[in-house]
Amino acid sequence: MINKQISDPGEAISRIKDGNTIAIGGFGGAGSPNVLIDTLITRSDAKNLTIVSNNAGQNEEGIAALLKAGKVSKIVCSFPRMKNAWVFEELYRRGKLELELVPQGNLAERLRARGAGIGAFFTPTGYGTVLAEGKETREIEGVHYVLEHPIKVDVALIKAKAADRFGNLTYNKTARNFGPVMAMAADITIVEVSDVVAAGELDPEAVVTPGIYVDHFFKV
Amino acid sequence: MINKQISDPGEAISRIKDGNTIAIGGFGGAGSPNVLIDTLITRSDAKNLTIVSNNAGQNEEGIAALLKAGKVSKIVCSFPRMKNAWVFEELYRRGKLELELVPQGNLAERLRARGAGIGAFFTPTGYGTVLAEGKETREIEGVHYVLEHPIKVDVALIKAKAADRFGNLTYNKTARNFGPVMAMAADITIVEVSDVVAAGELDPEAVVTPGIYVDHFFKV
Amino acid sequence: MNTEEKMALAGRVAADVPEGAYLNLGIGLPTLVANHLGGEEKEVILHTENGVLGRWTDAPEGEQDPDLINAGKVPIKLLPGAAFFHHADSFSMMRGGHLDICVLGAFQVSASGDLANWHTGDPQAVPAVGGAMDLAIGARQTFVMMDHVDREGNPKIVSELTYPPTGLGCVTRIYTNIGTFETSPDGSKVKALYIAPGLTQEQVQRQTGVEIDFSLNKTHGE
Amino acid sequence: MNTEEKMALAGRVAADVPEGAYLNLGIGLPTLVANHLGGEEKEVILHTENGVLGRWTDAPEGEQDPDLINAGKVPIKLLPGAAFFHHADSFSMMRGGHLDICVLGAFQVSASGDLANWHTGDPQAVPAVGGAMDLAIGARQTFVMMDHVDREGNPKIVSELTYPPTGLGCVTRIYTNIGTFETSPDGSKVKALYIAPGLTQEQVQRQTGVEIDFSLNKTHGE
Repeated sequence: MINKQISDPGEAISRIKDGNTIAIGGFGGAGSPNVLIDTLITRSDAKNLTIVSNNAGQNEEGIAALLKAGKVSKIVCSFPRMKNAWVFEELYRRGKLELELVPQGNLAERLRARGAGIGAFFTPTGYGTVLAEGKETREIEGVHYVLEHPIKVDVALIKAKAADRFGNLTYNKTARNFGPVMAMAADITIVEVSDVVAAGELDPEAVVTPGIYVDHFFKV
Repeated sequence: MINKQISDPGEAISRIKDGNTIAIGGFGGAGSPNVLIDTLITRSDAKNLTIVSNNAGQNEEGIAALLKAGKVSKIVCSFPRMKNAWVFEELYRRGKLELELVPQGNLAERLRARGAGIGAFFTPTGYGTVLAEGKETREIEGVHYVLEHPIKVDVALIKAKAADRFGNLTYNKTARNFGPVMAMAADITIVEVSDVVAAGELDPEAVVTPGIYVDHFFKV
Repeated sequence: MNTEEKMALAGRVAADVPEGAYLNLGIGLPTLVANHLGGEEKEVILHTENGVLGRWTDAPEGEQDPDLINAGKVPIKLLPGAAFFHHADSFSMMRGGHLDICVLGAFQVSASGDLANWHTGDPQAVPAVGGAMDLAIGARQTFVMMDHVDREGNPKIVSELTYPPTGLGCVTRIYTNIGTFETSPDGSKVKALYIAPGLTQEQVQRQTGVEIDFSLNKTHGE
Repeated sequence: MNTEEKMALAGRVAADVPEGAYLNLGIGLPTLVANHLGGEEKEVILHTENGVLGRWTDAPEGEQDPDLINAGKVPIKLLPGAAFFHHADSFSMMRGGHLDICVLGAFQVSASGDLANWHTGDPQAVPAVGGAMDLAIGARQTFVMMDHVDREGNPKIVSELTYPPTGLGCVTRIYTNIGTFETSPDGSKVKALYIAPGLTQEQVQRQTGVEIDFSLNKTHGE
């Protein structure tokens, strides 16, 4: 019988290796998988990680704590500058953390492209800006586009509302944000959920992430 | 007050002009907007249409009836050859109907690209086949891709299950198929629905097509 | 601008948003526009890039849910008829040209509609772009709301940006504390649609980095 | 193949599908594999390109819903735990390499895994491709199920396709009425994994258009 539920996130987190790229869900605090991040900090020896996320954490919580733990060498991010993002700011200013700044829509679309098997795509976002410097451009029917490539993700850490044993997921309101595209993009997707329900309790019309994109989930 | 419900589809259908590209939902019979197709046949003078759809109709129903009515000069389609698709077959063999055959996934992705503002994308599907002849190709990280472009759609005709006055839609099972991407791709989207519900009755978590993609709907 | 001026500015923008419009309000000044939308009389649908389309207000104390926020991370309370979606779907709405209007703040706007609003160019600054570049080029119309001049009194409507651009040729209309202006594709000038009462054309021109065409202005002197 | 041979072939394919696999069964012969999957003992998740992931059976008379069909347009009945999605999402699953296995019929397969299954090349034929090209290149493994030879007795495992290709280098394994074979990236040969009882290597080789490496075959002569 298929059952993707795990009781201990530590074992799943141990699949993260040195140099891996880890996508971490969340927009601000909404959808941030804080238990998974804490497990990565306390129970993994993996170093030299690349993090893909919309923000870079605040205070010393979530991604900020992960940065502070010294496990991260690069962050691919749209909005690292937030109130109380001092951990990021200090590492960045000291040159201890590489930043690849990506417009938010390109970040989402590059993750989706990875999950959808698209080799590259022409996007209008960022054309003519420093964030497109050095990138291939093309004019198509009078519009200027930049060629963007998928983001290869080894492991996604995301937060959802409910899961059944097949790993089908629903989310809670705006905590959905990057979860579905990160689950698509990753080779291994680990999910923290609030509720575990029996097979059939999730309406097939309302499943947001089908279980094919989920490897392990656990109840927090 | 916003209310996208119309009582008579004829007026909405009259927005279709000569030479327009019309995307028509459905996979086989599931999701086929038969009332809208019939309205197009009986109440529109538009000619020289290009139809975008997965199939080309069977017997003399749906798209087959539209083809028979002589309004269509081209069809962009993945699977026109079906049981009792004689209307299509005869027009095609007589050279009266141009066919652009598109792999089903490229058809869906090209519609999505149009809706999502993507200028073009590299897909592995079709590489090395006659359906990619003359198209730009590129090898990216060891995989061969074909460059595919969006399909510009003037009007989408689709079928959904329920709508609220803002045009938020849910679908019924596999009748969902191409509806959401056609709604995204079209300048004008017209929907036939089984149920009209009050604002707030559709769970915001389970809306599949947000109203921004819908112009007019009516209850059949 | 003082609070009263900001509210007047937000009211002018809101008055130009038609019923049924799909509208994204950027963080900062543009969020004030929400207070001036028509409610039941003139329904407008809001979009926020973190995945909601619908109508909402700020969530009152006691009804705040950390999982229900807008792009400025402010808790909101939905009115009936909303929809949630993920980030790729949300930005498809923008980039695909489905939003009627987005309203953004700006450091500078050029007469041809180039926008600078994400980075001052200061190499010491910690950069952050968010959804600004997607919004700028995505909506059918991009409105800018800003002070007419910067803190040093320099014009913010310019012939060429000196700050790094967010998007090129994307701004259609500029709302400032002293007027409303349309950009022009050729970048030769901006067209005044409204001038604040009590100001002369010369006073407005002096604070503006490009030539102003006043021929469309129906408000001044009426 | 007669019905019994078809069922035996479907059973051999099904036996090679592990528990938990995500599986797409093409129309025609491959649909028979569904009857041989393990049920509760060995759960396998089916995918159909028209937007369902889950477990199902053909819908019994009286429980058929025209809005709930598989890619072959056959009404199905779902078991608990399914999900619906639209066509772009469905083909993302394929093209993105998320399906473990797809099983397709074929006119021809080359030793390097090139597949021909959508068009005979007859200029009079009405063409139709459906999802074949997406499936062929999308799944992690593409299995082919077919007669070992065509109606005229010509080999269908060939060194070079003579029919128009569906996809290049995509087939990993070929199941025929007389054996199971692995393709090789360099296209020099196929490797036999199974030979039907009672057949000699020479008999199998004679019906095959490329050299067969029998060194992996554990079944013949046991």
